[in-house]
Amino acid sequence: MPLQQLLGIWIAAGLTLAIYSFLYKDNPAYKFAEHIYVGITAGYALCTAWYNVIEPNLISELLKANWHNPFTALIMTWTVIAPALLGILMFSRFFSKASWVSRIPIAFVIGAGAGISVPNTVQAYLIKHTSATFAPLIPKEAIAWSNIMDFINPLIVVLGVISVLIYFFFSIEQKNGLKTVSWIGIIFLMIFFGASFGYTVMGRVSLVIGRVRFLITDWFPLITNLLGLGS
Amino acid sequence: MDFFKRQLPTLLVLVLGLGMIIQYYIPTTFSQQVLKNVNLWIQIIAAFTLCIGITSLLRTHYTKIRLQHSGWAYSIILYIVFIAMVILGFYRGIQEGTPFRWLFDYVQTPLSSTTFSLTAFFICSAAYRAFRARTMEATIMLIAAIIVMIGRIPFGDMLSAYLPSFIPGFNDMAGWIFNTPGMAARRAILLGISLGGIATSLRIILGIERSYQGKD
Amino acid sequence: MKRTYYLLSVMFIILSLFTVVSAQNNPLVIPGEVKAMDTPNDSADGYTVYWPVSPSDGEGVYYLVSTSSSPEGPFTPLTRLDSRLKLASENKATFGFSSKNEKLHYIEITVPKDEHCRPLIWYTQIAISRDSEVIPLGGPVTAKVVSNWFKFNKFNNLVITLFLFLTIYYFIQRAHKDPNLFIRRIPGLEAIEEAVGRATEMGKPLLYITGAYDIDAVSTIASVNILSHVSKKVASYDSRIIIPCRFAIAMTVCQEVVKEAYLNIGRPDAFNVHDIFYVTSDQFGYTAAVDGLMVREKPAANFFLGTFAAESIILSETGASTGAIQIAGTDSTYQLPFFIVSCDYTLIGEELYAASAYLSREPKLLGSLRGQDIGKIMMVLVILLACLLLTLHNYFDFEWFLFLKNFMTAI
Amino acid sequence: MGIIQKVLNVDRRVIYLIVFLAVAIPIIFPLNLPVTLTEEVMGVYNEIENLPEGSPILIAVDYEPSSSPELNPMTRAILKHCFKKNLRVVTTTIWPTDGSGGSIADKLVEEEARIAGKIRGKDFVNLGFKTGSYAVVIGMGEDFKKTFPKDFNGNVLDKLEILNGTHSNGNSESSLPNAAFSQDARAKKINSLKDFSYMVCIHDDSSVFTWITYGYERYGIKIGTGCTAVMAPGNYPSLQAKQITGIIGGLKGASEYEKLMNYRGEGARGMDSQSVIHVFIIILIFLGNLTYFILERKKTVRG
Repeated sequence: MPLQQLLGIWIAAGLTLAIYSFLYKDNPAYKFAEHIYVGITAGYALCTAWYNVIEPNLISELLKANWHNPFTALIMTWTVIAPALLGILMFSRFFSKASWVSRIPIAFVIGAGAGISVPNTVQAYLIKHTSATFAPLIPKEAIAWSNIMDFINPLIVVLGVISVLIYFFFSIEQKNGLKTVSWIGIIFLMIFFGASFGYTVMGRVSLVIGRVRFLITDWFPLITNLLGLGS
Repeated sequence: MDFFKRQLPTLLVLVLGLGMIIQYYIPTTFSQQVLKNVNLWIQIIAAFTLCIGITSLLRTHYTKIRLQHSGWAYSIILYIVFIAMVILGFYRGIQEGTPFRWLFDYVQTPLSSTTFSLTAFFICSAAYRAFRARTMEATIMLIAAIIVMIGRIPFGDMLSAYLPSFIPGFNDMAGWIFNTPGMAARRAILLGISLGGIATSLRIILGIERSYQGKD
Repeated sequence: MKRTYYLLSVMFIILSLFTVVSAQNNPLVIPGEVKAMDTPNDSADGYTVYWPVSPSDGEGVYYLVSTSSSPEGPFTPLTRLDSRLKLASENKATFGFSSKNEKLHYIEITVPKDEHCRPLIWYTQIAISRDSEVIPLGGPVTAKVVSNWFKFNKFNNLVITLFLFLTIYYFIQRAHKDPNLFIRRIPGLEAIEEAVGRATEMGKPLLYITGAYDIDAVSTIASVNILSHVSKKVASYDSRIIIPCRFAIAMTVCQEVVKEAYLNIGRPDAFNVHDIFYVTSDQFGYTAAVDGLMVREKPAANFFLGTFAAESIILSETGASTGAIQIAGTDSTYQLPFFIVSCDYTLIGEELYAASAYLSREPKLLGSLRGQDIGKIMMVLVILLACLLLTLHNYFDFEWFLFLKNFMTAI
Repeated sequence: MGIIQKVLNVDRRVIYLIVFLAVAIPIIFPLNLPVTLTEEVMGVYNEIENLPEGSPILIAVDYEPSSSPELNPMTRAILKHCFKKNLRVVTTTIWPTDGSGGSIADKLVEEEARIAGKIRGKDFVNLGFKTGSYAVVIGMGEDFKKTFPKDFNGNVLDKLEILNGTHSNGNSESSLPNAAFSQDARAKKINSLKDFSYMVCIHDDSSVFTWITYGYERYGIKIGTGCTAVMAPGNYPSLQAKQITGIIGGLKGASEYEKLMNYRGEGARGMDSQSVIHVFIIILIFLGNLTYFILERKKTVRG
């Protein structure tokens, strides 16, 4: 095994155990791992922002332009110069007097984000999920006993969607009939929460399996080798 | 001056917000270009702003080291790792086979996998601590959780083979709970969220909700 | 639904029987005319060719599509379509909902462009084939390719968006005149005061997290709006709020918001910008750091408001182990059960978006809540009406009974 | 009273220890529990099974390294299936915000291709990672090669056989007019998302909705999903709305796919640990409630 891989497995195993030690209580090993983690991810974020965003979209575009003719070059590259300027405006945060300038790029991000989200939300959620709920209330012809759930399930969905929607009413006092319906909504919500919780366990345990498997299959052999127990 | 401080950002939000909504309905090449550029711009602004974030992080830990607050030695470790990562990243690149990748594979990846896997431990303790049948609603949640947990493992499949399947569609109880009542509730939550999101977007675009702007 | 399946399967059986019988003796039947039209709802990408189904359609029968820059050819093969597939009824964005579309085949042709990005004139030839037998369906066709100005397939989206905007806007305006709106209790939000009070008594800080997305996500903006109320309470109680951030833009916005709260109270000197700091954008790097922060600072109250992913249970269980009051609110449906189990109060979905209106009691914002409710009532009515129409459609075969279902279909 | 009180207030660290052991022991001593098949997994399997040989298939490996213990087994099983069916496999990654940058996909596809004896550039290609989420999907729909000019290893995409298809030349056309078309699936060029016969999105976050909203809605690509168990319930509405053809949920889904492919891999073995933990949690809940009710009852008796 190459040295760097050997070293890597030892480090990875050490850090794995350091994080797990937090389950016992906060301790120096965890603090050590935590600070390494924050430092390394911050460095990673900076490098990837450079290589994935700034370098290909900004620097290479600027270098591509023919700067012998600055005017046309500016026109060609304004779509990358403008956001760079907006980005630089963010640096006004470093000067408390001028920090309001950063509102302009922030407004850009917030405005665009809000605008893009509206029609996409309508499309992906409102239209899709409303129309998927539609179901006939009475079957066309007599249905076989074995298919009865195919007919009943959509009706349960209709009831569930409507009652949970009614539970979310804010400006209408929920009493009498409305109270009953919104109580049914709560029942549906609770079923969803319980089911979702139960289903999630599996995914999370998979992660522990991954770590334990790493410790057992990658790291343990190294210890036994080290101790001269390996074959 | 007040125009630049208050009106301009509000106006920018209004123009961009409405502009991006209209863009959605127009299929021309220009319209696609606008969407692409706006997304690119957001990315570039975020990349620049990251510098402010990193400065904030480094300053916090610099203060700790300077004033020798408890645990200041850990802050030195943070500095060392951060600087190593940045230098390696810029000096040798971030592709496969570089020292940067090595750090990513053998330090960052095990750290994130392990932290992620803590969820399993916490779910178990939360289940023990909080899943009490105090009210009828809590009981229903608990029962749903148990049925699904049994249903998703091979043990549940063995169990359901012995159960009489006189009601059709009930041989997979866990699946039914998901696909029918569970999905109905989630769908309604999503519908509510989309309405809430649209209303919030509208309030932002029209400048009714401006608390994110702060004051002078 | 059932009926269409039934019909389709009967059609399928008849067709396949037909082809089995006809395969040996009957010649291929040429369907009607091949036509072409500009593909709607696109930007000069190409045109759509369509032709009626042929009685010969079935297994082993294919439509061969070839294209060329000239009507004389040579034509280069583009693709081969199974004659049982590619019915116009599948492409509702172009052909609409008419039941006649089940009798049409179609194919979308992408047209190459010249150096000025203008579409070239491009010809398509369709031929029907079985084994080695190939019969062209008339001459080559073409259509003028234009850039469209409106996505007609998103017309329903536009109508719904406009309806919601106008409704919400109307109720915002109306709230000016009649500010006394009833709003039902949201317990999680009433607990905020209690949480801030307890933190002040204990002399411990509060922890506030805005979620897993940067400020361009609407959920983060909703969270920041709640922060502006929480921080006002914090400022007036002379307590301390810590906000570790995952995104730098969100951090700067949080700083502005909290600073404003202190300014409002008249104590700008008490504002400490370093309590609102960037940690790292990495999901679990951030989580590990916040976990450490929780066990060391032991905040009296934790707020988790915004969109969350897997970190939800790690944060909220660690918080619970330190004995903090926890108030969560999220639009991530998968994380709701975890927050509900391990937090004291949880805002479910839409309540997160309603919170800033609820807390501020500002008529304009409350009016928009009213608008949201009208939206929900409309949805309930649409669902009920559509179900009713579908039921009627089972008995009376009028196509217009399906208009609501068709209108609400995403294409 | 004493024991009940103790059980109720059991230190959470005891639970953590049992969880750890419950996972570790079945890994060392496998239980070989049986696997049953579900419709959701068949929804993906059948689609791939029915593709003609040589069809282009897109596999979006949209997860971070932290999810790979859960998702790698299913990615492996799907890749095995695709290679067995001789499909043209294109892998890509559009999601990880702070993840692997396409290296997970590369390692997996490389390993599986070596086992199946497939050649890079001819039978499979890994496009790697590109930032921009939905913008990338739109880009792929509009002009595939412009969005990904080079693959993960820096090869120019335009030159790769896999994307251009094994196009027969004019000679065969003249002798047998149908021949130019009959190799349809294999000859098909890939210029856009539309040209893929199928795609599987394996995700640990909401990237599937990006694929649905932009890939399926705009360009009509058929989608199957594989996801972490926690994301699976979230995909059911899409399944019901027929936006996707099937769901492979977590290790359970992976173990089913492994069974369909006739082997017991990491998925099936992981399911043993899963079973033990699930039973353990159910016991915990029962125990918690039992002690809680005994205490409650004692309180009311005394009160």
